[in-house]
Amino acid sequence: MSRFLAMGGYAGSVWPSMALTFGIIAWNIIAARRSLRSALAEARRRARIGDDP
Amino acid sequence: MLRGLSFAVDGGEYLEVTGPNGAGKTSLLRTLIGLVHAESGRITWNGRPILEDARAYHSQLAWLGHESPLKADLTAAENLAFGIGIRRRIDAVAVATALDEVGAQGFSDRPVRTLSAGQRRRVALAGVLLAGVPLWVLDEPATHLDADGQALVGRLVERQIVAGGIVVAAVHAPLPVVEAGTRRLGLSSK
Amino acid sequence: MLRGLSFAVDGGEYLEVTGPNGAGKTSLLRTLIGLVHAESGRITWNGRPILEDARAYHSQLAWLGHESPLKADLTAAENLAFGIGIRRRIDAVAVATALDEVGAQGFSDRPVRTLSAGQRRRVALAGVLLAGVPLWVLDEPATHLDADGQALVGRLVERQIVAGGIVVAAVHAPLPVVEAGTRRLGLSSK
Amino acid sequence: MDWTWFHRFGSPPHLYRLAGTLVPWFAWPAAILIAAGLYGGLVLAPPDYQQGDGFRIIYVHAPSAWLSLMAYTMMAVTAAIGLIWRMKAAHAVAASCAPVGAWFTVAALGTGMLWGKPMWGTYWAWDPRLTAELVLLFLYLGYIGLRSAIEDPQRADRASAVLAIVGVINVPIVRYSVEWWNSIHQAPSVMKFGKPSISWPMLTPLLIMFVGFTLLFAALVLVRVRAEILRRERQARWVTEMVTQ
Amino acid sequence: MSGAWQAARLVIERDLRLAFRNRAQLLHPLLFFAIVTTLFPLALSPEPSRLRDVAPGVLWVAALLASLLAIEFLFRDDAQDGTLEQYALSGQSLTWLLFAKTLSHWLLTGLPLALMSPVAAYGLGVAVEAVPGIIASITLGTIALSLLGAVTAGLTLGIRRGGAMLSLLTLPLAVPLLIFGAQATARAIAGEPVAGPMYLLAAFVVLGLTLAPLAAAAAVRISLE
Amino acid sequence: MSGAWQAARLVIERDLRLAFRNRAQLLHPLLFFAIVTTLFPLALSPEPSRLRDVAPGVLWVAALLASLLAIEFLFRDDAQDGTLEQYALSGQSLTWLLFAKTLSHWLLTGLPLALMSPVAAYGLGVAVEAVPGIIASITLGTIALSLLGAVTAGLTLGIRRGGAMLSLLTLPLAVPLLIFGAQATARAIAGEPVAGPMYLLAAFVVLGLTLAPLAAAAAVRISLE
Ligand code: HEM
Ligand SMILES: Nc1ncnc2c1ncn2[C@@H]1O[C@H](COP(=O)(O)OP(=O)(O)OP(=O)(O)O)[C@@H](O)[C@H]1O
Ligand SMILES: Nc1ncnc2c1ncn2[C@@H]1O[C@H](COP(=O)(O)OP(=O)(O)OP(=O)(O)O)[C@@H](O)[C@H]1O
Ligand SMILES: [Mg+2]
Ligand SMILES: [Mg+2]
Repeated sequence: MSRFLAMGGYAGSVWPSMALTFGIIAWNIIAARRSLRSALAEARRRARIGDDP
Repeated sequence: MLRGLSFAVDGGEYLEVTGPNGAGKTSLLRTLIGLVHAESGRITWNGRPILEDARAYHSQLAWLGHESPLKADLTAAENLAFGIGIRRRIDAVAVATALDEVGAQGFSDRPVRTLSAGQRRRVALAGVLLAGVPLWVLDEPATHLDADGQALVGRLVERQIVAGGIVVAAVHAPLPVVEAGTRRLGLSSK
Repeated sequence: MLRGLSFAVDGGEYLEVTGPNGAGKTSLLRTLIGLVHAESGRITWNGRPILEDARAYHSQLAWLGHESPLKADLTAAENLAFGIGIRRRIDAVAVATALDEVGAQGFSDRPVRTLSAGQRRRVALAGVLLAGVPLWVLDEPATHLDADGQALVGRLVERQIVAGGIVVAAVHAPLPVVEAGTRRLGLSSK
Repeated sequence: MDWTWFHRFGSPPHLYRLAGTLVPWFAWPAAILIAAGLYGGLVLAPPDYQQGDGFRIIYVHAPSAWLSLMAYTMMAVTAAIGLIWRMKAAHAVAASCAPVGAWFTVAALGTGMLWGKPMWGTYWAWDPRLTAELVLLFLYLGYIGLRSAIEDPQRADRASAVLAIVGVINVPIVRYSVEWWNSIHQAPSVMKFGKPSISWPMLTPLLIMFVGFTLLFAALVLVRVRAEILRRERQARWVTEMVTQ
Repeated sequence: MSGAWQAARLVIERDLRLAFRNRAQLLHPLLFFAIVTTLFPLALSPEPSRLRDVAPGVLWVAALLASLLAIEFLFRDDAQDGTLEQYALSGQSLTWLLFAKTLSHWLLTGLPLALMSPVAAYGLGVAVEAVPGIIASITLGTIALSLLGAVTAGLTLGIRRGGAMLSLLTLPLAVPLLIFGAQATARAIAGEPVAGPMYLLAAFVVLGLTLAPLAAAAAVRISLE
Repeated sequence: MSGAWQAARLVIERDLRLAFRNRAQLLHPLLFFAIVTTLFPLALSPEPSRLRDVAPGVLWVAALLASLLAIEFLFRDDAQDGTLEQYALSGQSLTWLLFAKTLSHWLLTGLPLALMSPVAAYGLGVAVEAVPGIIASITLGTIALSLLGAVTAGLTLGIRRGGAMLSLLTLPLAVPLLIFGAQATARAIAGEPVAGPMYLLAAFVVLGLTLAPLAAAAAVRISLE
């Protein structure tokens, strides 16, 4: 296991790369869902108060 | 924003658009000339939608907005020669005549930068005259004008409709135009 | 440009400056507030030349020019809070009251960019109200305003002079202000 | 030719519902493929005989770089469709591609830099391909910036569409820069993979990752498209009905 | 109705007359170019050999930044005072009028830059033989930049502080011009043949001539709305 | 009557709020700086050793140009919409209000530039040890530039196309800053002591703090007339 984690001496590059990429993927998933949720909330708010701003 | 509006204007008519601040007069005029696209609804000229052949439509209309489209560094006469020249051939005599008509003879060769607010408005009006087109669309044409200038605008509009043209203008105070041929469109603020 | 002019205005008076386009109304007002230096002649406030202590003089006056001094990206309320805040302490309630008074309650929290020409003018007028100073100098305060807005300007001016203030305004159409306390200064062009 | 399918596809409520149903069909396979590719790439694939285990960055670097280009191309194509046929739904797709594409450009740049340190001894070099990728990031930022600077959504759509189309010229430059400028080339250790000599245990996880990332991209864009459509259509009856039910 | 040529002539004449009435504007890009090319020797050590090495880069970055600054003014004044609106409503082809405007813009900014580049090059220690190559490459490059700038300037018209967006949009697209232009200049200075990068610059110009005015007109129409 | 501190706070708060409402403006100098420092390696040959040689020059010219561009906006919007007129008529000291404006301008442009300079320096191959020296020199330099810019921006306000005159007036005055700043940066990169040029930069800042607001207020008053 520790040999795997060491990545043949390249741990300092490989793991940050993985972290960066999957961090970005996670963030994209969160951001996309958040944007859909906020759009729905906005639409709901507008539907409640009537469609004229 | 504007809703439930429908009207037609014929040659020889002056349509006066009135309404409180923010009623949508400016927006209506800009939609009429095709600068803004209406979200729904149709605007036709001679029976055809204006966006079908926008260039042909535009070559028939003159627009004067809240601001006067003048270059501060050119003289009044130069402004007109260039500005109207791209529409149709005009010579110095035509320019001078138009400037005389709006009472701008006294300052026609001064850079527009040095003109007062009302003087600029007069020069812009001369441009509308010079365009020589049937349809005028004017947004508060008489702002910054003195009493004499207000009367002038009324006279110009009258002459245009007598000659069979159409004038659409947004105003706060009615222009002094004879009632015959004048129609009013009152917008209400929502 | 301006010549042979001499006048004095007292507390409780409204001075209405009229004159044809280019007569020099704007130039006169800018000289009055000390933005332009008169080539000859003296302007005094409470008996002292205004340039002697310009800051003290300026802290007593509010100026509204042809253009409304508003930031397009701030809301109406923010514009006033910052713009007037540097003159005197004001709170949100005072701002809201002033905006109500000029009929701007409906759009006080929208960026000024999205307001119509007349709506902006109303916000600018609210700024004059809020300044809470004795001397108002206004250049065509009612431009772009509808009939209701014209009446509003008249009322505001009246209130100011009844409270012992002074108003100097350049106009083309007389403001609806009671005659008592109103003085007219007609400039002639050249 | 019957064009009704085209207009039906372009009708916002239809696209909204279609996107909703499609999301899970893309998202779950993406998750599985990415997990499998990762396992294959990090565990099963043998170390490269020259780069050792360092080469494993390729399994996130190359798919990210590929997505950064694909997203831009897709954005430009949908923007052009929206501009030409005045189709709101196409603009919504274009607008949704931009943030996702920009983030994967960041991923490609970041992983590339992290890889560059052990391989070239520096995080950054002014190589044409690297530069062009950086330019791509600026183009994305410009697109996003232009959109956010224009309030009116209709105008923002059309203005940014013009920009996306003009900027598409950068895509082939990124793609083929390595071949066009042999003058300042990447270190040869990189290009070895281009040769067919790359072994299957190394290649298979990479291919799986490519498919997984592409599906992930599709799922992300579809979710964002739904949000974009709702924002544009908030006044429409179908939206009010849907949210009040 | 005025003919298209007449209209274009008037557009160009108006711009030229305005520029000559307001000399400072005319001098701005030139000055900027001169100042940037002078700042460098000041900031770097002024050894001739090192200067000559960086000369292509300095010349091209300076030319690029100078044109970029000028691009901000390509439509700005006309948009503010309503002239652009009048162009759009003139009944003439907006594409054509904007093409004329772009041409006059190049005459007022790009051309003087190209003509002045030999002086700046001389200041950086470049030999006289390289001058034709430098002028030619900067001429082509500034034409392409003006065309590109017409599109991005049109796009950023409606925006509050367009300047920031304008640089952000234009510079990345201008990178290929910079690379090939600097390459051509470097070759000219080294006495090598310049045809390769020059053809590429010419290709950009042709592409720009055919597409940019159309895109610019679309952009301006959108921002007038 | 509001106190002077209150007034300054409001001026700064207004500027910051406007800037954050309009992010593009906030990013402009940074982007410009980033782009210029990116263009250079592209136009020059990208060999690290040669890049490192020109790094101080590139960094400083880029920082100077970026601040210069931003200076154009220091008063322009406020002059156009009449805010400056209202400042002059507010009964507060115009000198003081303009000083507050200059401060907020530096916070929005100079400070981000200084903070970002290490990234650009890295791109040019500069070692990490040089970073404190680079940040310090660019901080001082941008403060001095903002102060200087307030004066020249005030002077060029009334002019139609102020931009040209603004560069022309500011750049020559900024040359000493550029020379000492680049010297400090070069020393920092070479690992030599930087105190000498840094003291000179600091002296310029002190001089600017005492004189520039006064001169700026006088300049603005003249251009309002
Ligand atoms: C910041 C630095 C880097 C950037 C911006 C970058 C960018 C790119 C781009 C745009 C692609 C093309 C993807 C495609 O065409 O589908 C790519 C692919 C690739 N990169 Fe990088 N890269 C960087 C650093 C590196 C490093 C350091 C290595 C290895 C030593 C590397 C190895 C590869 C490989 C093997 C591929 C896939 C196959 C190929 O197209 O050659 N990259 N990279
Ligand atoms: N910068 C200048 N240089 C030369 N003359 C000027 C300048 N500014 C204004 N003038 C002239 O001074 C005269 C007075 O201008 P002013 O703007 O004061 O007029 P006004 O009475 O306010 O007119 P309006 O009713 O049109 O606003 C005008 O004839 C104008 O042309
Ligand atoms: N860009 C915009 N975004 C949002 N609302 C806007 C925008 N522009 C205008 N409006 C609003 O649309 C309404 C109509 O504006 P318009 O300028 O057409 O009014 P108007 O009738 O011309 O008024 P005025 O008499 O004051 O000139 C106003 O309430 C205005 O606030
Ligand atoms: Mg209006
Ligand atoms: Mg006046």
